[in-house]
Formats: sequence, structure tokens, C-alpha cells
Amino acid sequence: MAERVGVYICHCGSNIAGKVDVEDVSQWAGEELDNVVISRDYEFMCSSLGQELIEDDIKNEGLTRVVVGACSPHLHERTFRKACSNAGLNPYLCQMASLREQVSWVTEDEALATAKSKAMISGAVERVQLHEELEPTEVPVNPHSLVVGGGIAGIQTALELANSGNPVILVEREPSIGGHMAQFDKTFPTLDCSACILTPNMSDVSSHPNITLLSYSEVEEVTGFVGNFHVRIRKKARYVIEEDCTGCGICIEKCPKSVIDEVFEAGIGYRKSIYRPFPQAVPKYPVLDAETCIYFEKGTCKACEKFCPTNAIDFEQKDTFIDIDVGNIILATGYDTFDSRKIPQYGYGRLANVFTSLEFERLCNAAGPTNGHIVLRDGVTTPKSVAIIHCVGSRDTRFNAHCSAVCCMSALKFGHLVIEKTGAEVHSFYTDMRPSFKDYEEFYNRLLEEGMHFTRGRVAEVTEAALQPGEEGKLIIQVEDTLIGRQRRIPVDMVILMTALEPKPDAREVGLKFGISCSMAGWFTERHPKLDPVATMTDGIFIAGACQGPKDIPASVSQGAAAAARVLGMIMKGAVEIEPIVATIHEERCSGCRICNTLCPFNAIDYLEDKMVSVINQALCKGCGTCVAACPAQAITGAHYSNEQIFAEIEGLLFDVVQGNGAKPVVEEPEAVPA
Amino acid sequence: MSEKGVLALYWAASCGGCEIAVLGINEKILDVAAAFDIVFWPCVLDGKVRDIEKMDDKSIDLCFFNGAIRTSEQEYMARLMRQKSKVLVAFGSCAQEGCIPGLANATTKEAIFQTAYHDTPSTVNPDGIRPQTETEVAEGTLYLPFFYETVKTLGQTVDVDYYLPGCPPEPERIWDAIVAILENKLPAPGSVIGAETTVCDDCPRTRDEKKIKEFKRTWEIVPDPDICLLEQGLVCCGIATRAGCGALCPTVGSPCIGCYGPNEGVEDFGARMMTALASVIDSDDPEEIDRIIHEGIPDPIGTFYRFSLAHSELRRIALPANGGSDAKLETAESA
Amino acid sequence: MADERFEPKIIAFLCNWCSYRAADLAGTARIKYEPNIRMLRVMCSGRVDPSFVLKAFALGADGVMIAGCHPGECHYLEQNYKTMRRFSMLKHTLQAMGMEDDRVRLQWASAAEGVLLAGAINEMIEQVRALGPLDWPKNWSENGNIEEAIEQLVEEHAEAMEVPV
Amino acid sequence: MPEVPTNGSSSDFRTEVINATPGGENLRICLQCGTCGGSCPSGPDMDYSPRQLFAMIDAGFRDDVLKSNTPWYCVSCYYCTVRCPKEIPITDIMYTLKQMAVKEHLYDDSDAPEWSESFIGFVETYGRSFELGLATRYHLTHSPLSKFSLGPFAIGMVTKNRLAFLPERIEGINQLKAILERAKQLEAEQ
Amino acid sequence: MKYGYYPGCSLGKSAKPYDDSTKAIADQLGMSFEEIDDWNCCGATEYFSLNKTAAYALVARNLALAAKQDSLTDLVAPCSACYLNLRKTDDYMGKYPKIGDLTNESLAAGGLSYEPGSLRVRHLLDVVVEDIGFESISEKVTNPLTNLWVAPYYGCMVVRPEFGDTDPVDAEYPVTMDHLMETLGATVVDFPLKTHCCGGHMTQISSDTAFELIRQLLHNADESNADVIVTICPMCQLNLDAYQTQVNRHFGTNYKIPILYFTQLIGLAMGIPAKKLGVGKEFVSASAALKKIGLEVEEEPAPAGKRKKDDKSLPMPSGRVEG
Repeated sequence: MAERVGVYICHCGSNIAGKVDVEDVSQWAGEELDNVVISRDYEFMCSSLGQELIEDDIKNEGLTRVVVGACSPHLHERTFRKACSNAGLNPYLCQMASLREQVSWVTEDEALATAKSKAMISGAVERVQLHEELEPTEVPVNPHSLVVGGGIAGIQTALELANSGNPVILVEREPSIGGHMAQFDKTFPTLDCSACILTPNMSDVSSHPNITLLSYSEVEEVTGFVGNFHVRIRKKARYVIEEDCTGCGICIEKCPKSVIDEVFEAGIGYRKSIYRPFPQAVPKYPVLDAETCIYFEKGTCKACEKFCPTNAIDFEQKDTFIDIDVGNIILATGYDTFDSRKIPQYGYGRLANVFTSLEFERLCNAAGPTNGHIVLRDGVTTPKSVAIIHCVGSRDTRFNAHCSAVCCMSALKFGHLVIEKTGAEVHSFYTDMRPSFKDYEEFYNRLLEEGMHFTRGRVAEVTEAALQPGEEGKLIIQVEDTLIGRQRRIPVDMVILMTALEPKPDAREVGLKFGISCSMAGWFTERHPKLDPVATMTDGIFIAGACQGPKDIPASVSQGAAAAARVLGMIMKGAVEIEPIVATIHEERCSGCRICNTLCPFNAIDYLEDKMVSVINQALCKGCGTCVAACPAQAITGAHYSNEQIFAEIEGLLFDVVQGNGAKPVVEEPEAVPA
Repeated sequence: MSEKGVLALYWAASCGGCEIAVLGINEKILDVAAAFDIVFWPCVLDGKVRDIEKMDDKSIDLCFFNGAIRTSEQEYMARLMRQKSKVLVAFGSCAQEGCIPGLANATTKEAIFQTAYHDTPSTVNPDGIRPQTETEVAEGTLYLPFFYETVKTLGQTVDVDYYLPGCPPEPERIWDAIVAILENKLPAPGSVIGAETTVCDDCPRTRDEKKIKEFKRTWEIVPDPDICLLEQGLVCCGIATRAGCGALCPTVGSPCIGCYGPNEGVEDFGARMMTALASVIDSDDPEEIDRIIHEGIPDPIGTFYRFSLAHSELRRIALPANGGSDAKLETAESA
Repeated sequence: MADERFEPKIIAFLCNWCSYRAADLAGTARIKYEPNIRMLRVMCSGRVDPSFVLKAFALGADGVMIAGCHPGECHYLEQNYKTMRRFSMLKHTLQAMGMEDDRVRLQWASAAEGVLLAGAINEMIEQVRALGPLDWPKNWSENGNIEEAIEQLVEEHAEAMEVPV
Repeated sequence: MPEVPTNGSSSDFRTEVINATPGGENLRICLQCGTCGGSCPSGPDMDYSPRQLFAMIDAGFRDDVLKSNTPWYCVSCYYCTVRCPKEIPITDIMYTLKQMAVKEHLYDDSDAPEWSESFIGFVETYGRSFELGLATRYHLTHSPLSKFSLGPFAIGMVTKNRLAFLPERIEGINQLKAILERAKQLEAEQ
Repeated sequence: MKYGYYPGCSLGKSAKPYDDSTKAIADQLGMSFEEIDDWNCCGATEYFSLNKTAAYALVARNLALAAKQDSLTDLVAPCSACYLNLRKTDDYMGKYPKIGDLTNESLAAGGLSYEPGSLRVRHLLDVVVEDIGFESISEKVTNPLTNLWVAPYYGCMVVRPEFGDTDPVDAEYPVTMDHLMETLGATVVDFPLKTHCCGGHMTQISSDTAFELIRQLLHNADESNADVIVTICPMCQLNLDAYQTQVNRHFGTNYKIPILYFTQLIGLAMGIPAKKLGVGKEFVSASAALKKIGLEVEEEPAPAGKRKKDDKSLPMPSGRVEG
């Protein structure tokens, strides 16, 4: 019996309807395509009303197949499958055509967009009629979770999960957890001491019975799938035996080699070759930096070893590997800051008293290199005037098109700290002031009251060239004050560049490792920008914090907690459904040639010596279809991607070409005999 | 079957091997004669087309049609036999998939004529005469069938009820088919009467996982008598070829060339061979892969489509003037 | 006729994990490309059977693209290497069949490479457009001469039938 | 009191400017940040900063834009162009505005267009520029009483043998004239 | 190596010393210049203000002529404005097909055509630094410019705009000429305004604007105690040199900074007689500054600076973008 196909064309507001003549497509499908019994277009198919439309038609019109022309199946395939299943139709009897991502958003010409849409609907209609009913399989979820990145977002996630009684492995690349927040002095807008609110959470992590902390470690390899990931972690050689180290710090004290600390002190402070980034570091064990260590360079010294009371120094230590199994993974790998030297007119690296925002954080941090004294690069002079330049490397198509989101508020915080600590004049040069969240505008007001000057204008250049009296020995900010419409020159002692937040340079590589994608800029891509911000396209992999995009502390913490909630949901449910898209070998057709045997990287194919046939272990099969395509006897079929389905789809997609080109010979009953 | 059935056999573009294969059933031919009135068998019996034309439609119970379709006369006969037969069987590889005559699709009609009427050493044709579809003589016009550019299978020409694979079909399989017909135990119309497995199923050689670093030609090695020929680098088509022959060739150390056609459900035999062989090439380096393929398989059409070119998805090589006008064909004929 | 631009029809097979997502990204980023490409989703480029490509050509497609994750980045670890091998084999055969090289293309595109994919699509469309229509089925059409010839035969036979035996 | 316009006079002025400027599309994404205005060496003497000009272009204040001295004070130093965070080819846009203003005789407030025209006059006649003739002609006709006096400059140039007394004419002047003639025709057709 | 040479109008007369010195050093540095036959004016910054198509055509005639000239691959212009116009026309003709088409259509009226990209348009400084190189120049230095304090002045049009292959730092803070001067033995002073505007044609249009820009440059060089400003552009030279007296009068200042071409300083360091280099034709005499050449004062290299115990200063980041 012929299938009864229902076709639904989504307007997606104007997203599709603005480019594609949706009424025409829907009418055409109803009239021209075989077995289409209902064809409708609707404003928002993904809305509950749109879904009800499908459900009602299945129930009332006896639809046996459903085609939805809407967005990418990666967004709403689940939605429409669920609608089908609500109405009692097997969810796999539904097929989507991506009219938005593949047509309306990428096509200039409206008529051509409509024609392409018809082809895609035709392809889907042809294909869906050959779909088979499938039932998803369930696999258990390992309750262990892996959190990658020990900044505030990762810490929050780890604690939420651990507090709910589930084991967590937290991996941190640096010697200590804490992330950027550990470097900051105060937090906006409350001016809480950053360390005071962060360090209790850090020590909770270190003492939590459910958390295994692997610092100075990196994820090497990830295999497996949602609920059942296998992860290999490289624990880098610390040259300190953690079991023996008491964290007394004598080794650090005795180390004769002092080097610039480019990481924690942002390059304006020093550390030893064996070091702990900061006193409250978690874990407490120091790390020996072999690249600068005198012993590694010259073969002598070993001061640390000599003075260590517990013999915890081990120069022979090597990287080790730890293999773990986890059910879910949360990436909270954070951000990097823009290299201000790419904007040479701001003079960073050339003009001594131009600082980056991160340098300034360390400068006013009581635990920083100046004990919190805000001074010029000479280390002693207190500035009398300070300029803060916003958007350095942000909102700039040459570097980062995005707004870095946190700089306006950080600049206000800096302004307050400068005024409070030095009484200096503070000038902010902003492009647009964006204090958008709770109590932020109030903080802006506070700074206005405190006398911080605000000039709307992106600074043209910072120069030491004094051209007028009063400019000598100063850094001069050359700017158009856009609210006055005039050029101004403002001499100051110190300049702070509010550097852009950028994706980590290896974000793409890390994304690949975990099987998730990045935006063009390099931020991890969430499953849905609004409704699913911490999940990714890969089941079981979640993201939290600034690795997904610039974010301040409250937002990072919220995401950390949100990601934990998503993972807990999976753990509580105990099992996840795996798509039943697997391959099957039809034994009666298999002659045991063994071509397929080497093709499966998941070892899902076995050869049965006694029966001389190959079989697929469907629990291991991931459904890639490579063996299906390889079988010379066509004895393997791939569920939901069978040859027949694909051939039908090709033919449907080429409906306008196939018509009358002789590709499908119409064999009529020939009239050979003369009448 | 109380009354005798009516049987016809016809021979279009083929070598005649199928006719001999019918006789290969030996004395069982008498059983056939007992069961059927043979009304038409040009190879064996005298008969006239006009007699068939005069018959009522569907008055032939069974027609074994061997050979591919390459002229208008063959097409006419195919249509005629279809019209007059209840059950039309594409008999043998030529009718089923074009077979060796179908390899003409790897060249052009013009090239064939050039070779046949001009270039072969034995041809003496000083006036460069070529046969024409129409020739005026004193008595009127003489006609010859129109020679097709592309060889077709029977199935591409008319509806076929059953296919009997093989070049030629093995006598045992022919007899099986006749029995099935007599006992009315036929599978669904349109299907192949034969096995659902491949030659490997009948092949006595031991087989292991496959990884190919180099394809070998038959003259390059003396194959090990016991292990799979493919594993030894020989392009054995047994993996993709329907069982039915009893794995005659591989058993004696000669790789299968695929005469029994593709396995059940397969549209394009060559695609199956290509994908299977390529999948097990032991290299991830694009250049090395290219080298292995180009050096090992110098003639991909002959290797993968020896019997099935006419039946394949693409059916033939591209014509030099694809989409040319009628005038071009005329020129080719009249040149 | 000469003024009318040839609009090729190209079939593309995209793997679910990289290239289909690259197409999604091209959409989200509103990167425009020509509408001559019609895409099918497969789970992995390793699922692409040469017969899919042959089928597309046999039905009249002017070009076929196979797109997958970059080598070494396959969602299924290494299956795109099989794609690479099969593509080489297929191309070898298509060359022998007289098909122009530019009509088939193997394109690697990661999920982040929407721009790259759109560029590759436009480039391929341009190349195929330059080659002109393929219209493979025309190769066996005999330019419509068959029916004429059969009619000729029917007439001839009818004439013969009139002669009393 | 000047009238407050209900809207700019030309709603499509920005498109016009963009179309006349190669690579000018980014003008649409101007952020009004003022990097250009702050970087401009002659900014203090302009009646509007480049940024303000862009806002006026968007608002459709066609006449005010084309009457502005801003494009004419552009010294082609390209600071704005290389610094613009939206990669707007600002210097090229200034050339576009100048050409529009000259075509429509809207900028009459300064000598700048005449300077350009005098300069090009020599080039079109001789194929080379001619500094003495240029300076003399320009100064005699436009600002004989300006605080910049030609005297010391010209005397110095002559005594240092750095000023030619006669213009030099290229050999292919007719060829050049034909080329420029054709170019002007093509420009007019645009 | 052989280069196509486009001197431009200025080098014929007002910047004759630039032409003279360029030719004087060419032989010794192994550069051979072949002047473009019957070249015409590049239109400076003026033609683009009036008629863009004509402006591109005017410049393109020179490119077309140069491309016809046998086996020329590189076209060198010493004048910044000429360089920019040639380079920009070549670049835009390729980048914007419409400009390419209109320009070639215009050229056709004179029987010419130009394929964009067929010539490499280069400024003389780039040729000297990249092709000749500091090493071989230093080998030729016989009279090092020891103790001569120079302010390297690049101006605008060589460093900006960027054509895709330039480091953004160069547009703002180039150092190639600094290194060149050091190679010649000179002391390079910090000159933050090194890429600022000399006033360009504003001397003709609004002298107030121009004089202020000139004053800023002179002031900045003077602050750094420069003996001489060294330039790579005839317009910069003219504005800073010929108008220096008037600027002094206008602002009541008393700058006396000679403005020399970089080619002149190269020539002097290689021992070429000053006269042959056109030295002496400048308005503000360089004789006082040039007297300093020859004083052999060994400069003490700054000690590497071990950080002292009581040194409170913070480390300085390096000035260049990493990676």
C-alpha cells in the first residue's frame, strides 16, 4: 500500500519565508509529489502549535510518513521525531530538509531558493517513504565525570557534581587551579576581594572526597561516547613527589634562579625556577620548571633537593599517563587575552608606562609584585593621572569582531581602585559603555560620582611626543572626543589597555580532541545559543565559562552550575538512548570474504569461523556505514541510511533533471506487430 | 501441466555459447521436448518471424532470450518475443548485463566500424564501403537494421520476468530453472534465478583479514594453492560475483572474472569491486594510494565491468560528442 | 541560448559531523553560495558508496561532491581514509569512462569551516559550469533514432506479410 | 533659527558613496568610535570630523556633507584607513566625496579644488607637473594676500636651482590626452 | 639587479638632490636603473579628487609603459606619492575588476594595456633594505656617520595604507630606516612622529594646518637632539626644509634642522663627494651637522644590566608581536 506522506514547510518567521516562497513549495509538494496527501506551510513548525499540526494529521489523516522542511536537523530533528512519536508514529519515519541553513540563509536569488527548496523536499519525500521503523537502544551512564579546566567555571562544576555525591576528576593544565580569577584583585561591582571568595572554593576542591584533582595535567585522548568515554590524561612531570611533599616551600626559598613570571604575574613579576604560582595555590605542591632550572641547564645546583626535608624532589620524574572512564565531560578551558602589541599606536612594549589590564590586576593586587601599590614601571612613582583605554582588540574586525563583555566593568573597577589608592585623575576612553547586568549601572554611577572622567572615543594613539606645553614627560592620549566632535590631547602618567578576551590559541585543537566544534573566532559552539547554552553537538560533552564566549565571573559560575545540572540529569536517569543507526550483516548473503573485517575502528565486526560469515556487534557499532559501503556482496545494510533510501533521495533531489532525460527509461508495452 | 507448454528460444547479440549451454543439459533436453512444443529456435529449427508475428499475444508460455541488444532488429525481436510470451527469461550474461558484447560500450560505433570495415589487416575495402541502413538497387530499396551506438541489455529494452545469470549459465542451473518453471515454483517476477551468495561461498580457499599493498597481475605470481587469491594481491572478483559456477576458476588458481554477474540486489557490479578493493588498500597516503591503484589496475573498465558494462549505472564511456546531433550519427554511418 | 547561463546540478554527500555542520555554519553565518548544489546527509563520508556517485551521474547530475572531516579528524576515527581510497579508485574509473576530473570532488571541511565549504562549493560550481552540461543519459539515447528504425522494420514486415505465402 | 530637518535629504546617499568607492561596503558597519577623527592630522581644521561626516552620510545630509571642507583637508596620510577597527577605506571615501563635490560644484568655500584643478591642468597639458607655473598661477588667482607668501619660497627654490622655469612636455602627450579623454567619458557614464 | 625607474616630476627639479644621490649610490650598491620611457606625472593626490577613472588611467599609462619595457619585473619609485599611486593602481586594478576594466578601456584609447600584477611596484627604501641588505651596505661604508644623530622620518605614503603583505607595526612604527642609519654608523634618536604627516599639499591649501604639522615634527626632532631629519620622500623634504623659516617666523621658534634624503646619507657614508649627492641644495644648511661626521667617539655599549637587589622596577614586555 502506498505511504501517506505529510509535508510541512516552516516559515521560521522570515528566516525561510523571507527568501523562499513557502506557499509555492508546499502547494507544489501537495500537487506534484507522489503519495503526498497533506502539504502545509506554517509560521513556526517547531512551536507547540506546529508540532500539534503534525500530531493531528497523523491521527486524523492517517499519515504514515512525515517530512518537515525547516532548519538543520541538528537543531530540530528531535523535536519533530518526538511529535511523531507523540502521535503514535515511529519517530524514524520522519525526515527533515534543511531549508534554512542550506537554502534561505545561503542563497541570494529568491526564485532559485524556491526551486532548490522544492528539490530538497522532493528528496526527503522520496527517501522517507523507504524509512523503516527503528527503536533506540539504551546504554548506561558512567556516574564519573571529567571537568577540564580549573578556573572558576570548572571549580563550580566540579563542586556541584561532587556535592551531589558523584565522583569528579578535575584536570588543570597549570600547576594550580584558580584560573584568571586567582590573579584578580577585586571583583566588580561588589569589590569583593577576588582571592577571599575564590580560595575557599579552591580548598573545598582539594579536600573534597569526591574530587580527584589532576593539576599540571592535560587530556591526551578521548574515545568512546556519551555515558562511556575513555580518557587518557598526561600528568606532566613536576619533579616533585606529591606523596612526599609537605608544601613547606623551603625549596622555593632556596632556589637561586629567579625568572619573569609570564603566566600568573602577567609578566610584571618574578618567580623562582621551582615555584608555586601563588601562596594559596591548590594543590600546594610546587612545580619545577625544567626549562629555566640551573640543574637542567648546567647539571649542578640541586639546591631544592638538598634542602627538601622529605626528599620529595625527583629530577628523574617523567610524564605519566592516567586512563579513566567517565560518563560525561565538561570543558571549562577559559580564555586568553589579546596581545596589545598588535596595535602599535598604543605603544605597549615600547612605552614603559602602558600596561595591560592583566598587568594592572597584578599591580593593584596586595599579593602582587608591588604589594598592591599602583606605581609606574619604575616601581616607585605613583601616577597622578591614569588613562584607561577600552576595546583594545575588541569590536575590531582586524582582530576580534566580538565585544569582550567584561572590559567596561573592569575599567570601572580599575578606575575605582586608582582613585581609592592614589587619588589620581582617571580618564576612561570608551566606545560604548555597557554595564548591563545587576548592579552594574549603579557601579557606573558610583564612578561618575567619584569623579572618573569618561570620554567617548576610541583612542587614536598614545604618544610620548610632547607637542605643547604641559605634555612633556607624559604619555599623551590623542583622541576624538566624539560627543564634542573635537580632537583632544590628554597627558597622563599611566595607560591601561583593556585587552580583548580571546579564545585559547589551542581551542580548535582541544575541540577536535573532544569532538566539538568552534566558531570562526575559536569559541566552543553550544548546541543552541539560547535554549541549550552549555550542551554541545556531541552528546555527553558540555561547556561552561569563557571557553564558550567572553563572560564575567557571575555568568561563568552560572554556566558551571548549569553544566553540572545537565550532567546530573544524565547520571540520575542512569541511561542514555543511542540512535539505532547501526549496520547489520545479512548472514544468508554473506560469503565470508572478510573485506569488512579490518574496516571497523571500533572492532564491532567479528568473523565466525564455524559459519564462515561476519557479524556486527551492534553495541559497539557507531553507525558510520563504512562497512555498508564496502561490502562487495551488498550483504550489509545500514539502518536509516540504506542504499535504497539514498538512491531515492538522489532521485528526488534531481527530480527536475530526471524528468525526460532518458535516465529512467519508460518501458512501455511496445507495439511491434503490425496491426 | 497437462497440456504441453509452448517454448521459444532466441539469440540476439551473443556468441552462441548459451545455445550450446542449453544442450549441455544433455539427455534432459528430451524432458524439455516432452514438456514443451518448441515453436521458435532459429539456431536449431527452421522458423519464420512472420509466424511468430501472427501468433496471439502471450501464446508462448516461456521464452529463453539470450544475447544483448545492439541493432534495431534485435530490439524489434525483443519487443516481439515480449509481446508473444507469458514468461520472458533473460538467458545468460549478455541478455542480463551486456556481457562481452557490452564491452563495445567502452568504445564507439565509429571506432568499431573503422576497425571492422577498414583497419583490420584482413580487410580489403579499397572503396571504403560501409554497410548502409538503406541501399537503392534497381528493384527498390534494401534495408539493413540500424546499428546502435550503445549496447543494451534485454532488461533495458523490455520488461523481463526472470534472469538466468552466467556466461554461459551452467547446465545444472538451466535445468533448475526449467524445473522451477515446470513446477511453478518461480520467485517474484523480475528476480534472478540463482544463489544469494557469492563465489567466495563456494571457494575452498582459506581467507583472512584483507590488507592490500599492491595489486598483482596473474602472470606476475604463482599463487599459493590454499589461501584467498585476493589476499595474494590478485584482483579476484569472486567477492562480488554471484555463486552458481561452483567457484571453478579460483579453485584452480585463476581469479574470478565475474561472469556470473553481481550478487542479489546489486545494481552496479563495478562499484562493488571498486569500493571493496579500495577499502582494504593498506595506505593512508593519497599519493601512495593513487600509485597502488594506477599501477595495479591499468584497465578499470575491463577489470570491474568485463561482463556488466552495459548494465552498469553509466552503461558506457562518454561519447566524444555527447549531445551531438543526428547529423553526427549519419556522418559516422556514411563516412 | 548562448546568453543563458548553464546552471549545473551538483549532488553533494556531506558527513553528519563535519561537513554537514560546516554547511550549517555557512548558513548561520549567512555565507552566500550558489544554489546549484543539493546536499545529502550521511553519517560519515565512509558511507559514500561509489554507486551513489554513479547513480547521481546516471540520473543526470553534472557533478558530485563528497565532503567529510579532514583526514585524521574523522568522527569515526579513520573512516575518511577509506573515503580517500575509494575516491581515488572511483576517479580512476571515471577517467577511463571519459568523465572530466572536475566533475567529482573530494572536499575536507571541518565543522568550523563554513566559509571554506561555501568557497569550495562555489569553485566547483564554476568549474562544472565551465565544463558545460554532462547529461550522461544522452550517451545512450541513440538520439531518438530507435523508434524510427523500429517503425521502418514494422513497415517492412507488414509489406512482407502482404505477400501470399 | 535654522530649520530642523524632518529627515536627511537623501535616504540613499550612503549607498551612493559606497557604490562609488571600491571596498566601501564597510561604511555600513561604522561604529562611530572616532578613531579616524582622532588620528587625522588636519582634524582640528575640519568643520566635521570624518566620523561625523559618516553619521551625516547615514542621515542623508547630502548637501552638508558635500559642502564640508573635511574631504579637502584630507592629506592622504591613510592613518584613519589603517587604524579603522571596521576596515573602512576612509581615505578613498574622502576622494569619492571630493569628486562628488566637484561634479556638483557644491564646495565653494575653499581654494582646495582649484589647487587640484590647477595641478591637473598642467599634467593634462604637459604630462608632467610644473611647480613654478603652478604655484604662480594658483597664488595669483587665489590668495595674493595670504599670510603664506610665495616670495621667499620661490627665491630660495630658484637660487638652489630646485625650480624649473619652463614646463617639460612628454612625447606621448597626444596618447595621454586620448587616454584621459576616454577615461573621462567612462567616468561620466558611471 | 636591474630595476625600472620612475623618478616622478619632483626628482626632475625640486628634489634633484634625491635623484642625484640615488644615481650616485646605485652603481656601488649594484642597482641598475632603467628610466621608464616618456613617463608622465602620477597625479599626486590631486587627480583622485577630481576624476578617479582618469586618475587610474594616468598612473596606469606609466605601468603599461614600464611593463612593455624589456624584461622589467620591478618598478622603483623614490617618491612616496608616486610609489603609492603606482602601487595602489596596480593593486586596485587586480582587486576590483571594475577598476581594472575601466582603466584598461581607457588605456586602449592610447593603444596600451596593463595586466595588474605584472610588475612589482616598490619604493626605493624597500629595494635598498631588502635587495641590497644591511650586510652588504655595511661592507661599503668607508666614512661611518659616527656621532651624527639622525631622526628617521618615514612620512605616510610608503608605510600606509597596507597592501596585505605589510606588518601592521610598519604602518605605525617602522624601523627599517632606523636599522639602515645604524648600519651607516649614525645614532638614531627616538622619533615618535616618524610616520606622521608633513602637511602634504596643505601648504598650498591651508598653511595654518600645514605649519602646525611641520612645527610638530621639527619640535619632536629637536627634543630628541637630532642633528638631521632623514627622509625618503620629496614632499616631506620640501615641506620641512623649504618652509622651515616661515614656520619659525609663524611660531616664533628657531629650528635649524637640516632635512636630507636617506640616499644622501648612504652616499656620504660610502665616501661619495657631497656635491655629487646634491648636498648643499637644502634650504636649511646641513654643513654644521655634517661637520660631526668623522668624530671617532666610541660608544659604550649599555651594560646588559643585572637586576640589582633594591631594583623595584617592573620588567618590560618586548615590543614585537610574538609568533
